[in-house]
Amino acid sequence: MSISAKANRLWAYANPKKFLETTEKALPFFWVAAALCLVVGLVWGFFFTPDDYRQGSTVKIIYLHVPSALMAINIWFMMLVTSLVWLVRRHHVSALAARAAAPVGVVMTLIALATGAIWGQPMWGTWWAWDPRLTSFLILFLFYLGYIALWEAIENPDTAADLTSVLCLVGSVFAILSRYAVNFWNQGLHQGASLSLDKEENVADVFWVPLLVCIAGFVLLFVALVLYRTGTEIRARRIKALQARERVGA
Amino acid sequence: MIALLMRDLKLAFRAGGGFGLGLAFFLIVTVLVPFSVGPQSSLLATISPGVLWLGALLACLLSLDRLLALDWEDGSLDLLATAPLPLEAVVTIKALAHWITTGLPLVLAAPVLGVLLNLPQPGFVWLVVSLALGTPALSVIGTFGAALTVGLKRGGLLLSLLVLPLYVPTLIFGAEVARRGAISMETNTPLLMLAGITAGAVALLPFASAAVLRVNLR
Amino acid sequence: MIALLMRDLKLAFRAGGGFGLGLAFFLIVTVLVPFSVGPQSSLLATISPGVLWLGALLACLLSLDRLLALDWEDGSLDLLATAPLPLEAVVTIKALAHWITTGLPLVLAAPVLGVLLNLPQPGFVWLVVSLALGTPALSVIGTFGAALTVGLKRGGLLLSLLVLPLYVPTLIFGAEVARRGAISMETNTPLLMLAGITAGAVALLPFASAAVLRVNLR
Amino acid sequence: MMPDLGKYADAVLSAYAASILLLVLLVLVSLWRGRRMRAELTAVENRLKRDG
Amino acid sequence: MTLEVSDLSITRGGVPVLQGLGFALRPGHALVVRGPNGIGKTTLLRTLAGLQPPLSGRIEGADETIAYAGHSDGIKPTLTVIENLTFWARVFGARSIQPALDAFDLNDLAERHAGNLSAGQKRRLGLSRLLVTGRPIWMLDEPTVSLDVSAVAMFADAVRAHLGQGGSALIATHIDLGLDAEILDVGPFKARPREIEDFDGDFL
Amino acid sequence: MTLEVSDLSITRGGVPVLQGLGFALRPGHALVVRGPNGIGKTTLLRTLAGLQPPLSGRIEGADETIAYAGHSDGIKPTLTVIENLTFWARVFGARSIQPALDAFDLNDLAERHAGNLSAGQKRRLGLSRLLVTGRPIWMLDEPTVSLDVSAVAMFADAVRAHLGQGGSALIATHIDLGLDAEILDVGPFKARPREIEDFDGDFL
Ligand code: HEM
Ligand SMILES: Nc1ncnc2c1ncn2[C@@H]1O[C@H](COP(=O)(O)OP(=O)(O)OP(=O)(O)O)[C@@H](O)[C@H]1O
Ligand SMILES: Nc1ncnc2c1ncn2[C@@H]1O[C@H](COP(=O)(O)OP(=O)(O)OP(=O)(O)O)[C@@H](O)[C@H]1O
Ligand SMILES: [Mg+2]
Ligand SMILES: [Mg+2]
Repeated sequence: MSISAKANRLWAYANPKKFLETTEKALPFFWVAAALCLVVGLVWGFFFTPDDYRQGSTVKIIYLHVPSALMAINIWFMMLVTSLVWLVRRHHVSALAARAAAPVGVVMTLIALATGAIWGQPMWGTWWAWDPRLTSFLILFLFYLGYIALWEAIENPDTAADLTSVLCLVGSVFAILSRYAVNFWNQGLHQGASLSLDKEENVADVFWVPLLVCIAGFVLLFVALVLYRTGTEIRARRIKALQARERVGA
Repeated sequence: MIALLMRDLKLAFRAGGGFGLGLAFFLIVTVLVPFSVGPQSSLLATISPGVLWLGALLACLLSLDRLLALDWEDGSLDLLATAPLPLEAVVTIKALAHWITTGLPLVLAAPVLGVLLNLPQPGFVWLVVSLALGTPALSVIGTFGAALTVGLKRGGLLLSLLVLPLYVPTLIFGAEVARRGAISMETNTPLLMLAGITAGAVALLPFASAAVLRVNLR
Repeated sequence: MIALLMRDLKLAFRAGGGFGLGLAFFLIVTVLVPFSVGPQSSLLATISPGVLWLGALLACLLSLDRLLALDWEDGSLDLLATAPLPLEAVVTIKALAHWITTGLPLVLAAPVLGVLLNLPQPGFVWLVVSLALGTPALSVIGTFGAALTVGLKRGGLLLSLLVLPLYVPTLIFGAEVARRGAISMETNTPLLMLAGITAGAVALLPFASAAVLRVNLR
Repeated sequence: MMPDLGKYADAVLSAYAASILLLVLLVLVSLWRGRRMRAELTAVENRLKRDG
Repeated sequence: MTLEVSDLSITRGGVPVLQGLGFALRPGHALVVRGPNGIGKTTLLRTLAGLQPPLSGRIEGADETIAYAGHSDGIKPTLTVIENLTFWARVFGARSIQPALDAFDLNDLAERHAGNLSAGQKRRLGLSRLLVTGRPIWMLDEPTVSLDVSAVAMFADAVRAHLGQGGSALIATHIDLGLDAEILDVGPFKARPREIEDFDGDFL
Repeated sequence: MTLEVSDLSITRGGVPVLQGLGFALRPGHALVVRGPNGIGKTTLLRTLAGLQPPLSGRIEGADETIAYAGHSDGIKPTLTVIENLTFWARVFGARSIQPALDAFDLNDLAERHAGNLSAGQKRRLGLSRLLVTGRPIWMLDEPTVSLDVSAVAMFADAVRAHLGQGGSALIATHIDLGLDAEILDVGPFKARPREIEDFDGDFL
């Protein structure tokens, strides 16, 4: 099969009905896989890994902190892509998927921020420091909030999809700019030399493998949530359309 | 296009002065700062470049919601959209009018307020330079935000929520220039970045604003 | 009267949330402060009580212009003035609704934002207490300002200009309580003054607001 | 078989508690809203089909 | 409740617009105010409703008896039709909004957000508010703007019903409502400017 | 410049309101759009003026030829009547505003701030803007709201003069303008909802 034909088959899922039917079948698998990975990864990390010689038991926070931080960024990426798809090809499912993903992104950002803050208290002696990475996460959080608020504020769904998509695009550019600005502004504490976990080869396998499982768990959970929530958004959208029609018919 | 600019300026002067009021807000925020953080002059000198930048930004922000909303409410925007002016030109001119009535007065007033906040001597030039370079970006970005929220009933606060994160890079580099200038440090890098942001925003954002406005007029 | 309160609260929730957005503005101002004055945590700790008070005040201020203007524009205010409710009750309820949707959330959110600005440990309680005592005054004074400017086309900035000087005493005593609290000093005197201002404002200003509103409706 | 978390027990436990709480809340809210929309959609569809 | 007006002079923006106006509006009667654009009909109605003080003259029987409906309807776009009406009903202490919904055929629109109504639908909602005020004197400024023929008929029916219950109505309009009402042409009462020399205490 | 519309379907708030609409508006002709409140007249006019895209169908001859006047007049209250008109004249490249002032008898009001005009005076100002656009097709949404009898006659004269110069006009209104125009009743074009089962990509 040629690539374009494959792509065309993919677009077929942009039909809401087809999307609902397919996800209905796929969802149980994702739920189970996500739960499995999360439970295995977290239990393994929490109960069966040694303490770090420098950070003591706080190192266990990494199993929540890193996956959620990764997801927080990547969910915004996914929203950027689906927003572009909506703007170019005008598939409703794509716009609705972006809408469905945003709250998941907020929660991930919150988890990263909360676990980071809790981790910061013993390690740096403060809940919060204006470190570049922390700061750029806070800004990301604001972008998420603005994006969701805009969706909620606009009544006409197509208008809302258009406007939020443009916001997502422009926002992405400015988010990257902020990242550089913040780096320039303050060099920061996060992962100073003492935390050699930064480099992959320095991470002991005992930490690394359960971390990978946790990351997989978070990814799977995200996929399950987004598919499910997109279905919900599709239904909500259709309810709105039907109700509008009902009224005009009246 | 010139007709539109002149009209907007005239309206700003008539309506109790878009001119005077942005300025007044800037003044008042600056004056309130000593009341809230206390009057020690060394502390004020340290924070003054930052506070002045923040004040200017908030003054800009506060005048954004009347940028397009008035024209929307009385139907002028509908009529402008059907007139022989491209919407890109309309939003650019609106941003320009906003800068002339808000940004420019702020730039000119900043040195005076610097005195009130004990801004160190070498900081004055840099404060003015950074504001002059940065405020056009604030106006253009603000116009984008105003275009996004124009259809909404009193989008005022939503507008702030959307625009403020977009202001972050401009603020960081702008305040950094002023701060470094005040303690006689090198300012080239942030100045260049600031100029880059402004140039980019002015060149590209009007297209986004026009697109968004078109959607909102539907 | 309860009908009016419920309607105003409902409207605040519907219109993209008067609730969330005042809060969001507070959050954003707080976040922008380090960007403008720099990230040193000792500096931030010194200015944080004042900055938080100022941020709360500005968040209140920003939501004032929709307090009466919307009702004015769509004619509701004319109709309310001819309804069997005294205008004094109308403005009091408007102020109350404003406090519930803006002041109260600010009080609750302040401690969280205190963390961001390195507020010293003992300061948290005093910050919350001073805000809880002071924000009702801000709402009542703001309602007076809104009543003064309600007829004007986009009186937004003029409103700020009129209201900010009126906010000065509240700000001074409120920030003083928070500042002294943060460095574990005695706070009785400013606290009493703050309480006095709030009590006086709540008791007397509604009459002024109603009188002014009546003139504006003519 | 609780592992010994040493002096950091508070930090680690609260991090786990907060995160898991947030995740569970997210899932529950999603499911709850999903159910509601599903029910509402069938209701609206049935109503429309009945009324023609 | 009779509304009695005698020797009324009114100003708008500091300029006298009408003077020497007098009339009585008795229960069961409607009075249609006519006059060219800009003569001062809106100003007259606002004065009678108590929204602005008259320059001179007497107005009697206007206390808490008037339901005023001006150019704008006081409708909140984010509330539904029912919520809008219920609010006014509670302010005026009315029991039920059903008669108002029925009179202006709003039942089908009841759950709609008012912001999504067409111009005429909004106007119908604005007029239905009159029914929940329970006030005897209706004071209407160009009530039929944007209404189609059948809606104008609904409105006329509502006014007739109101008159039948002993109410009265003062209506400023340029078009014919098909009501059986006296006409008050305010054209002849146009204020004559005072002598220029007469530069007295109140700058009029 | 003939405006040709064929098989047009339009939506409002994501709901189809009219479908299968077709007509031609030739130079020198006026077309009066009629239909009950809420049928979609305003939506139709906005679509033709290019303010919103149609759902389907063709619109020809609408590029930069239409002068649109909606429910609101786009008047700035703090500018004078002349300043308001001059602004639009410059935007549309017209030479003089005097004909527009004359046609709607605005000379006496020329120096007044538009915010101080009465409802009907404001409307006259809004309509006079049409004359400075120099566009051949006028698209008017309830133009005579708040106008008194003589102002309605002024308006009718202005339209007739415009038609006489080879212009054309599409007017949505509920009242009789005394114009010699064809009537386009949009009632029969009310959109029929699609099949419920037809749950396709665009949620309509
Ligand atoms: C609110 C505070 C914090 C935020 C928002 C935050 C954010 C982040 C982000 C965005 C990553 C990036 C993940 C990646 O790129 O791989 C990360 C990784 C990490 N963080 Fe934090 N962090 C915070 C606090 C902390 C604290 C206090 C510590 C420990 C002292 C810490 C330790 C780490 C470690 C060890 C990694 C993994 C590095 C890697 O494998 O790349 N973080 N954090
Ligand atoms: N603020 C103001 N300052 C000065 N003159 C004003 C002001 N507002 C209105 N006017 C003038 O007062 C007069 C009366 O206005 P009013 O609105 O009462 O007229 P109206 O009879 O209701 O007219 P219409 O039929 O057009 O609605 C008009 O000539 C108007 O131009
Ligand atoms: N935002 C919206 N969402 C849903 N429906 C809407 C929206 N705006 C308008 N409508 C509906 O669309 C329909 C068409 O409205 P439109 O304003 O075009 O009617 P109209 O023919 O101009 O009526 P009128 O004579 O009352 O002015 C109406 O039934 C209206 O209720
Ligand atoms: Mg009038
Ligand atoms: Mg209409």
